[in-house]
Amino acid sequence: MASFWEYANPLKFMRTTDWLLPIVAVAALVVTATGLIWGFFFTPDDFRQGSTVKIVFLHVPAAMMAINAWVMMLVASLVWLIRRHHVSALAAKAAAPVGLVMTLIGLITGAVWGQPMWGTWWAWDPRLTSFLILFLFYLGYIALWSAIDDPDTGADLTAVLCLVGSVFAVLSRYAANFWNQGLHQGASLSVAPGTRMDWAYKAPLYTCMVGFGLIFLTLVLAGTRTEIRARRMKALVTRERMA
Amino acid sequence: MMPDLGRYALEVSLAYLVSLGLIGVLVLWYWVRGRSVRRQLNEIESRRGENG
Amino acid sequence: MQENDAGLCAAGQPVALGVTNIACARGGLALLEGVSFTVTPGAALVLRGPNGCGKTTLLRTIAGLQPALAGKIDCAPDAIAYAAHADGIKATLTVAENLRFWAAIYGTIGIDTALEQMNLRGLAERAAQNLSAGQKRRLGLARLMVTGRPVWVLDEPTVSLDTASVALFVDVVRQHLAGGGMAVMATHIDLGLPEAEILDLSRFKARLPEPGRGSFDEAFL
Amino acid sequence: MQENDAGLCAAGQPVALGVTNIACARGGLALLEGVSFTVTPGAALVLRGPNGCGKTTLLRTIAGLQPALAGKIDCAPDAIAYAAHADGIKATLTVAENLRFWAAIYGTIGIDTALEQMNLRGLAERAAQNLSAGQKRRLGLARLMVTGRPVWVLDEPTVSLDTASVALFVDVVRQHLAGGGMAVMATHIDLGLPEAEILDLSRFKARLPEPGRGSFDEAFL
Amino acid sequence: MIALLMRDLRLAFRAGGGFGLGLAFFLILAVLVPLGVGPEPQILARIAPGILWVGALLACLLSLDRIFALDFEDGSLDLLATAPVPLEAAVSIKALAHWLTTGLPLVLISPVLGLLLFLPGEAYVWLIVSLALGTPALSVIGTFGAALTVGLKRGGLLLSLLVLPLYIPTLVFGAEVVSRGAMGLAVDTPLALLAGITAGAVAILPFASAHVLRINLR
Amino acid sequence: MIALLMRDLRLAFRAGGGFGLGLAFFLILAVLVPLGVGPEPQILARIAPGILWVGALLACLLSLDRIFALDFEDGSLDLLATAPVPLEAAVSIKALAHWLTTGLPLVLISPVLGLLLFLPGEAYVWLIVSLALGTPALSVIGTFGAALTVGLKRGGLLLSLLVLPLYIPTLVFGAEVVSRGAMGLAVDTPLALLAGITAGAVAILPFASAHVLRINLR
Ligand code: HEM
Ligand SMILES: Nc1ncnc2c1ncn2[C@@H]1O[C@H](COP(=O)(O)OP(=O)(O)OP(=O)(O)O)[C@@H](O)[C@H]1O
Ligand SMILES: Nc1ncnc2c1ncn2[C@@H]1O[C@H](COP(=O)(O)OP(=O)(O)OP(=O)(O)O)[C@@H](O)[C@H]1O
Ligand SMILES: [Mg+2]
Ligand SMILES: [Mg+2]
Repeated sequence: MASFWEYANPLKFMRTTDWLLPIVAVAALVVTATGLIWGFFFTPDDFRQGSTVKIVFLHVPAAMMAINAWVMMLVASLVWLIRRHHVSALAAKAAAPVGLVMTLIGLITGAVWGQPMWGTWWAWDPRLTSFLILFLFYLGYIALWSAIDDPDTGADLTAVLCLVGSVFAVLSRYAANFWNQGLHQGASLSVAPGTRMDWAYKAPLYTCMVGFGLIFLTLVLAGTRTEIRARRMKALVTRERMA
Repeated sequence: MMPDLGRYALEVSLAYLVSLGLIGVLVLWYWVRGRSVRRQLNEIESRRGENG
Repeated sequence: MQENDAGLCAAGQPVALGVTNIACARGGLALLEGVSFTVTPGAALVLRGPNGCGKTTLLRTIAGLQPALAGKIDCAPDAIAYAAHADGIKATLTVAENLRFWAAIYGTIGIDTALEQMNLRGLAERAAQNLSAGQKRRLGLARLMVTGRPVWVLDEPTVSLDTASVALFVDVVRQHLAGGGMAVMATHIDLGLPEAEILDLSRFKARLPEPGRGSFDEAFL
Repeated sequence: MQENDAGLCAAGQPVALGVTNIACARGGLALLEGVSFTVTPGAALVLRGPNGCGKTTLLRTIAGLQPALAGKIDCAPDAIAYAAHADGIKATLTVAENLRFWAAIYGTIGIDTALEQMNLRGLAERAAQNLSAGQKRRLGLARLMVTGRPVWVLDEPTVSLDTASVALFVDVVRQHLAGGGMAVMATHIDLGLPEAEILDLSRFKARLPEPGRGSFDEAFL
Repeated sequence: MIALLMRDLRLAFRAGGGFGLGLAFFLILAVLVPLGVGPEPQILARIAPGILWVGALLACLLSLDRIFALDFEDGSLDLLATAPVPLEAAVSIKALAHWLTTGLPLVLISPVLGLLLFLPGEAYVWLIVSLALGTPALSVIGTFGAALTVGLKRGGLLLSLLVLPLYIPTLVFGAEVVSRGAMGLAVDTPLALLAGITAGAVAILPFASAHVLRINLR
Repeated sequence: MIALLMRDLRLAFRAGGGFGLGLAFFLILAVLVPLGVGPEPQILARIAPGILWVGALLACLLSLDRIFALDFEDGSLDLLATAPVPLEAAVSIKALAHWLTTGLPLVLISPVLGLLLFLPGEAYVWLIVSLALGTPALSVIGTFGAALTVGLKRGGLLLSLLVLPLYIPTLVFGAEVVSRGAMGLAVDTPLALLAGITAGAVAILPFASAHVLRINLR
């Protein structure tokens, strides 16, 4: 069994993703479509929330992926800082915009959901607040990447920012908790097994979560491939100039 | 076919439209950028091929 | 504070500066490769080469500000005093304050010799922002003398200096060499320092590296 | 937009630059006085003088950036193209973009000759921040060629240039002169432009003004 | 002239040029205030018009030093002053470029931030209108301040100090428009005054700016 | 080391060095907010702790780009990096100098501004204590941000974008201490957390700052 680190070689990564990417992409499309169609068309309205419950199929997977994307970036940054595998730095770079959009979807669907449920578009609830802060972290991370010319310098700096930022993001979460317990649903409606949510909702919700995960994977793989190509292009242009 | 969304029709459809729209834009952006980078790279590589 | 090392080094047994087979890059582009030279105490080396050939890059590498792509540099990093295109002068401080700051950082004491020798005595209490281009440069060079370090690494030290000031500078370098110091200088003009060895960098222009020769972007080719 | 004036001026009848009995000051301190000279179309003047004697100040006065204490300057202000110690280059724009901007401002069109003649063609698409010191300077000089103005007022134009680039620059100046242009340059090095007249500014050092001779602080004396 | 505008816009859009960062600052301020003040909607709604205007003003303020300082440092300003462009026009163009890269985006994003601060529904249109009318004045006044401080090393904070008092009338009328709008009152008087300030500033200040700029270059 | 501290302080005190301008900004903000929000004392008293903390934070923020940018531009930073001072120590000293010239004056002037905003009497002592405990963290975190953006042309606003999210926990706990103090509640938990953040930041961040600074100089 080849070492996992082999995929840190751009060539090997490209070769593997050559066949892997289409499969993942199709899977993402199929699973997400199934989940969303199932959720939107074939679930009953909730007795309290009415049809708004259908928003859960977008909101929860997006919110989860937003957090998971940051965790993935954190891991990739650590790998870059410790083992200096270029692919992991580029993967972190490719993941950031996806995380940003997922955060945005979480925020927007939450806001749209909040209007009928809580009577307000927004509340400074701890979970919502920390989500907004996460959004700012994504913005800063992307802005830093785009402000730096040299790719290795950019990778180093953003990796450190990601590390330090993670610590402060967690701190912010605790800080926001300080005010009140908030309006937001706690784990009571949790999708973890053994809780109240009906399987009629859980099944499509799980499907959507898998689907969003696959979308994330697809985009990260595709983005990383693009970044590798861009990096290679830069190297070639530089080389041409030398000749 | 369209399910009856009751009085929250606007909210629910808005949520779905905006989210799918955002994902669509993201995918499109990755796609377009990927394509243009790939094209540029191919150009350079073929140029390099000609030169030897 | 580490002034002792630097002090010792300057007073006692400065090691020679040896550069072996070094390659250096800027912006991901290898500029020079295979550069080797040794500078022994009392000797000076002048680097020459057309604009953009990589003199600044090489000097920064030697000063330890950027990593070399390949090769090795034999010199305690705290033996080197570096002077760049930019002078590191604070516009709102006076000439004397500027110098005194660097003297304190390097743990040396007197700034008088430096002021004297670079002909800055009359300007000592002038704020640096009110100096002319050449006077600023003289201040930048005076800084070297308060570092107390044996190896001077200088990037175009004589820019904007008039003939008299260039002569002044050459005297200072001679004196530094006579005290067992060393100097590596990049310059385009003739300094009037015939004893210095000259190294033309255009010979070392980096070629396209064969695969496997570790440039930054190696992994992507 | 006034491009027409400049255009006319460059193409048609450039007046000579006449400086009569000028005195100039910096920081409230008179530096030079009684400076007079005339530069006729086709002629160049090289200003010399030790560091801090006031070359930069004089050139800024001629370019109209600061008022003269006394004396007068005969030259349409829109006949002059000025190049200072600083180059006015935007680090994030490419070489071509930088030049094209100045060409548009001066209402001229082609940047190609300028690129060609200052040997910048290969660097045209490079961001200016990635140029070496000498390459930046070449770009700064290329800017002069897109101004289309007859009188070039240059402050140490050859700083950081290598010998080849200095020769390139001298060629460009010669060509400008041959086309009826004029040039006033401050420099410390020998340009290899023997036909240029040389004016040593150290002769014109300002004495302490007698009362009544209008320096800034006159009112307080 | 158009070349100058295009250059400034291009510089702003290039990496590190700072476009969108004024926006980000505005956004962040709208997040910070509730974090500091606490989450109660009725309080936030009450202070929202004022805070949004103060935020827009600060976001403008922070980007002022870009207007001339960079050009001064690299010598472009000297060269521009000797170029065949009237300095008054160059100054106006720079103010315009500043507004396009800072003021305009603020106007466009302000409704979203109104949401975060629970701005009452009736006030949104007045928020947009007042910002659209007022931010040009902020840019022009700020350009004047930037011209005043251009020679000074890192005059950034001094600049803030000089400019903030000049911003006060704009702020007061602007915030007044929005809070009256929020309460459903008539807004025409403050709106007219706001428009007057902007028109006056745009008509007169470029001359003053060009004048102090010439003095600073000398 | 002491030489570096003295130099930074001296630079700050010299003309144009920016000492006192952070202070002035803080003052002006405290004036602007009532102008924007309106003069009702009970509202102002309610939002005073938050606004004062946000103001202190912004005043700190605005002076951050001085920490390294000037030294970078004139080449001093290169020279310092090759000097016999560990970069970690140099970074800490710079953070200290920043605090002495910005944070400390803010702490001292804050009671006056509390007055302007009708801060309740019981809260003054907590305002001072929380600012004294919290502003060092602001300086250290800000130094990290400044080190991250040092190579970038006018990274000022990018710096704000990067640093503000990092400031949030400090802000929340700091403002919480003051508003609890104002309401006469126990403040020990947020105070302890604030102290913890400061201690952690001071202990760890200088290493991160020195690391990114080295990368930026390379
Ligand atoms: C802008 C507003 C909102 C934001 C930013 C937001 C954010 C989040 C986040 C971050 C999660 C956590 C996902 C995870 O733990 O993996 C979540 C979960 C959830 N949200 Fe929201 N939310 C918002 C509004 C709402 C509203 C209005 C509702 C419904 C009334 C809602 C219902 C839920 C539910 C049911 C979950 C799953 C909870 C669980 O099982 O842990 N959210 N949301
Ligand atoms: N980011 C970059 N990408 C590509 N090339 C770069 C980059 N930065 C610098 N260069 C090039 O690398 C070389 C840098 O050379 P360096 O500054 O070391 O030259 P130098 O020998 O000091 O020249 P000068 O005599 O003009 O000072 C130049 O040719 C420059 O154009
Ligand atoms: N504010 C000031 N107060 C007093 N003297 C000043 C002030 N500003 C500049 N000076 C002096 O005025 C002179 C300025 O000269 P200028 O810059 O014109 O010299 P220069 O001939 O261009 O010199 P270089 O060859 O070094 O560029 C210098 O001697 C400088 O010390
Ligand atoms: Mg160089
Ligand atoms: Mg000069």
